[in-house]
Amino acid sequence: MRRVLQFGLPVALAILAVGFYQATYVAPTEATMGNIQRIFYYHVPSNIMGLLFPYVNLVASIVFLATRRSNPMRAQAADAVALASAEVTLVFVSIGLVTGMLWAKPVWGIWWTWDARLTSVLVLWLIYVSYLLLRRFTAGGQTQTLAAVLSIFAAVDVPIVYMSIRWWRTQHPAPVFFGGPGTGIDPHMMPAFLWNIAGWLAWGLMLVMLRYNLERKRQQVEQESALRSLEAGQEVAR
Amino acid sequence: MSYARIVWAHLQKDLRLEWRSKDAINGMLFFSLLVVVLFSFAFDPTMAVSRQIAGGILWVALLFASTTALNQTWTRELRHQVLDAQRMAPSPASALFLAKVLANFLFVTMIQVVLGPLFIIFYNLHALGQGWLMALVLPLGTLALVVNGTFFAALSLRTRNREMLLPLILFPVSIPALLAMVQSTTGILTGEFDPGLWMRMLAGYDIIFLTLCLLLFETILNAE
Amino acid sequence: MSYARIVWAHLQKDLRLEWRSKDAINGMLFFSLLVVVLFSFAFDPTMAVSRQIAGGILWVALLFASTTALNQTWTRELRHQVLDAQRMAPSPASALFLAKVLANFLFVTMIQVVLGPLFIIFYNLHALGQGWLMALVLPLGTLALVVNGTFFAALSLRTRNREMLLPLILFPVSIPALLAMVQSTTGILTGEFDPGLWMRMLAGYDIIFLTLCLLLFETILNAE
Amino acid sequence: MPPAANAIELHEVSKLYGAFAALRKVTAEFRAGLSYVILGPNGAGKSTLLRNLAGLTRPSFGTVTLLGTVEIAAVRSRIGYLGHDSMLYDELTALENLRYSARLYEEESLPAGRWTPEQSLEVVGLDPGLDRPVGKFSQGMRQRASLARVLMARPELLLLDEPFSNVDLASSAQMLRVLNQMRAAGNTILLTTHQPDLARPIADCFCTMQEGQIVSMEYFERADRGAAFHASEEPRA
Amino acid sequence: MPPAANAIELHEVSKLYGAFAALRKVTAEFRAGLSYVILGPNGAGKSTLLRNLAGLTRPSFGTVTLLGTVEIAAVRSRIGYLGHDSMLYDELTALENLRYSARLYEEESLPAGRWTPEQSLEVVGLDPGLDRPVGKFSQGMRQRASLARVLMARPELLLLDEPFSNVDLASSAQMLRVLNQMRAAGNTILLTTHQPDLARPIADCFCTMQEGQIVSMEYFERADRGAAFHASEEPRA
Ligand code: HEM
Ligand SMILES: Nc1ncnc2c1ncn2[C@@H]1O[C@H](COP(=O)(O)OP(=O)(O)OP(=O)(O)O)[C@@H](O)[C@H]1O
Ligand SMILES: Nc1ncnc2c1ncn2[C@@H]1O[C@H](COP(=O)(O)OP(=O)(O)OP(=O)(O)O)[C@@H](O)[C@H]1O
Ligand SMILES: [Mg+2]
Ligand SMILES: [Mg+2]
Repeated sequence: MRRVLQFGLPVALAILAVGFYQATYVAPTEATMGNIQRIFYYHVPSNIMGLLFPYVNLVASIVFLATRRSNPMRAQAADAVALASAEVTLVFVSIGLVTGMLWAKPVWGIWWTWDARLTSVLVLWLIYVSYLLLRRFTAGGQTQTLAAVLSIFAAVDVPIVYMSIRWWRTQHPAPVFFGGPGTGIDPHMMPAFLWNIAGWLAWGLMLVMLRYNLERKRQQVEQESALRSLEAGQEVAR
Repeated sequence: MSYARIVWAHLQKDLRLEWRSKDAINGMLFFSLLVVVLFSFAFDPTMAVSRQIAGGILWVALLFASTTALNQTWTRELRHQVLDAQRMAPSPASALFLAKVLANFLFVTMIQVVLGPLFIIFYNLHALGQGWLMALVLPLGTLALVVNGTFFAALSLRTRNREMLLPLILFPVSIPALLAMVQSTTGILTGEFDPGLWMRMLAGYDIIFLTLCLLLFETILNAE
Repeated sequence: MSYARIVWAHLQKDLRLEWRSKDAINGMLFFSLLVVVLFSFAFDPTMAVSRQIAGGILWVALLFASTTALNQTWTRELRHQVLDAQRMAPSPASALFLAKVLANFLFVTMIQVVLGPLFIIFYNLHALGQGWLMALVLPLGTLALVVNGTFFAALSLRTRNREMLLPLILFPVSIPALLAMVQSTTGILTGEFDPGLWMRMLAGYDIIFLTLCLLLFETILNAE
Repeated sequence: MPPAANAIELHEVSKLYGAFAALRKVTAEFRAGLSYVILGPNGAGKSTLLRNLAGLTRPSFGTVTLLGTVEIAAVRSRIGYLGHDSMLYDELTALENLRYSARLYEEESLPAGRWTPEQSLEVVGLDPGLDRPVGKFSQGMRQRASLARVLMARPELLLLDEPFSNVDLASSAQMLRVLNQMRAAGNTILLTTHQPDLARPIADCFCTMQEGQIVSMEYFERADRGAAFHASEEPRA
Repeated sequence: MPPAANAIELHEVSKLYGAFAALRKVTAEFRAGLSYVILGPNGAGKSTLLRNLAGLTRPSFGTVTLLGTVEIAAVRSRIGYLGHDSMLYDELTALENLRYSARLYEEESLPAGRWTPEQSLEVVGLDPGLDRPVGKFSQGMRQRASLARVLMARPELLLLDEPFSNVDLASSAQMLRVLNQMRAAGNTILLTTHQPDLARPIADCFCTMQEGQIVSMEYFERADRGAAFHASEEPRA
């Protein structure tokens, strides 16, 4: 794990640097929007990551619920993954929201509109904030279980949000990729986009790992101090 | 059926307790009245647009009312550690949940029965769409609110600041339901679009979340 | 002054209890955000009339927020019969009431500070009247809500049977305050009429009811 | 200060709950400076009696004269009442609870020798530094914290409803020592209990209730009655 | 039915609250059909031990084997737990509370000889016809109603946390008689108390806790151990 981080972190940063170079100097300027369109290379990858990591969180939560009695050690690890991926999700979704709003102001003339995509992203953000708040509000052994349950609710809810607001007014660009014939981006933009996707993915994974390690450390320290207090006697100074 | 009998036992107990204390009903009534009147001051109900916002007002009033009730719903089990007795009973935990949902559903419906006519009078409403559909939308919407609300109230039961936590986790998850409720009500009142799609969505939401809650309730009840 | 010190002791205790669950502030921030988002779902802010209903919506949102605070305010004193200790303490009962009002006022104001700007952004508001007057209307209105709400909560605390009546009694009493709050806000936002009269009325209402509540609190606290 | 002859006088005091009489025409006198142990079966009306004396409920009929006045509200600060429940905030530590309570009694004409919150906790055998909210105390610890709150103001009249329940034997003995000192200092004590043997060392009178009435008041001579006055002035451990 | 040799086995059971250890590596065995009286100072961990046995909290480390299984949830209906609090609804009468509880235990494979709510109330000396919500009971009456709820299902394993606190002497004696019958019928009883003398008549073992550990288990021979089996079959008064 340590090795992966020592090696992976520089690599992720390097890819991001290449992506930055590509996006700023190599990719062509978009015809109608001009340079502001370059935000695309950050906006879309972080939004994609923001939609990816919730699944990591969901899987980890289910693993936690399934193993919390039978295999507490694995459950603890799963919970650490769940926490890490939730926080990273929030980071990406926040970046997506902010870059989107920065883009929207010059292009649409407003910061915000109640558009299908924007709304569903906002709800995703709200749900993960509530997830983290729940984790902070609860104490003791129940935190992990309750959070895992909420995570399942979130996973069920997000597709519903997504569907429901399809029938709502919309302003956000339609899908560019896999949208059928006539869609897609200028092939010259592709390298910059791919570099950025790769870079953000690598960075996201590194973040999750770092956070995971930190959480595992905390669990370990907790465990050790518990064992110490068992040995030392009942009244133990913290 | 034995499961049904246990649900009935729980429900009967809840109704009896509410009848003896009238905690929930009271608070709900007060605040929903406040909301209706507040809005008729805020917004001249004789205007033509009133129809467009009436859906929103109605559901906000109900959300309001039910949060008050929902916060009460488990508090009663916490007093004197009755909840521990519930956790030790061999009857299925989901029956307890189902009964609470039913009880809350009844309370909120009761409020609706008071609120509805008032609302119609104050706003001088008569639906331009198919008014009778409201008789479907109201229970469906109430159920959506109450199912999730009861579940999350139980979830936040043993946490610090439980009253605060409830809306924080309930509202984000309930947004699709709220959206569907408001939209179908508006559709019915204005007659401008067909509420059918939204209503089906509401029904789907109810079914999915009721199932989910019933499945997961045991887990959160015994989460330590 | 000794009275002030006792009020401060009560207030400090309430704040500390609230603070114990440290994340209260975070929670409140998030709660305000949620309320605004929910209201945007319920009432499409892009509508042209939104300025006219914004006054009402703002106050409903606040009412919403303060219910959370008010509902809990006395429950805490009931647990473990702490209220009996309060009743036996030689310090004046009205100090207890005043401190509770202040604590609730603080919480609701805190919410307002967050809610206000969000509201302005989401509803794209800019006052056509004298915007700074809102800095007077908001606290005056909040005080009216909180004074009556706290008193009402205390009243329903110890009376059991007449309970159904209480909301119905207090409710009409609150109507003038509601009217004044909403009207002065609308006056300020639309610039169509002068909010001065309404504001003076609100101030008068605050003074009268605060006095009344302070005088009567001892009675209801010791009502048996 | 020579205490008034009677700390409490009850004249035909009855308390009705609906058609049920929890107290039935109780007429009695409790002398100042003595300690009374009230015994009796469950539901006899012991708690009801104490709550009426504390002014928390009012008798349906009859008059209660307390510390020379019928206006109980006027002498509130001189009465200490310990109920069934802890009367403490679960979220605060014992010390915070006591500090808060102390401030409500400030500026009142209380005896100069009253205890600080810290002293008071030490008196009942709790560590004032314990950084744990009362909600997480064990049953007996809570009971002791509760008693500390009541003792803090060193009230002239102590009304204690089952102070020893759930308290371990060592701590009960400690509490008894404190109560004995208070008694010796001239304070009046009324306490209910179901453990007469435990309370015997400080009792001047066993008062038995049954079905809402006081059926017997059995005073007995105590060797230490005079001596205790002086013993109490010694510093505590 | 010959009971399993051990009703409860604890293996290195610890319970931590933060850095504070309420139970520390408790290893012990409780034999089926005996009654254990758990003693110890306030905060020793008695209540924590019982809550862990009842499955209401889970130990931080170690395993609890109950009635032959580690899955406590599976044997829930065979365990009766009486906590510090009444576990009853204040607004309902005792009978209503018990009837409700009985319905939750319906259809379960409970011993055929279980009591009806009315019988159960009579066993603890409460009038089943009493038309008064539990919230208005006296402390001791509430405690008895609470015990009645637990006894109703005649659970194999009884975990009682200070059942005698606030109960008058006559009723304690009555409760002891009932418990003795249950014990004689082969049920296992664990109870905590601060009144060892009171509990002595039914104790097979005094188990002392201190600072989160069981420091002694003192079994003693009882003359009635065999005889009780038969005595219990007699009708009650
Ligand atoms: C706060 C405002 C915005 C938010 C929350 C937002 C959110 C998103 C999301 C969630 C995606 C989806 C990525 C995927 O599904 O693969 C996306 C993609 C995209 N966004 Fe935005 N966006 C915002 C504003 C904008 C603006 C103002 C523009 C440009 C006018 C824009 C242009 C795009 C484009 C071109 C894509 C790629 C389309 C696709 O392949 O799906 N976005 N955005
Ligand atoms: N609010 C009330 N309404 C109706 N009856 C009540 C109320 N409070 C107490 N009682 C009844 O009054 C009687 C006396 O109660 P009280 O609490 O004084 O008894 P007690 O002597 O303290 O008993 P214990 O030893 O069990 O504490 C009981 O029968 C009780 O049920
Ligand atoms: N939730 C909790 N958090 C922190 N500490 C706790 C918690 N519950 C109990 N404790 C602590 O654990 C210790 C043991 O408590 P427990 O209630 O088991 O004691 P006990 O032996 O039953 O005492 P008593 O005779 O007073 O009832 C106490 O010091 C208590 O403060
Ligand atoms: Mg009593
Ligand atoms: Mg205990």
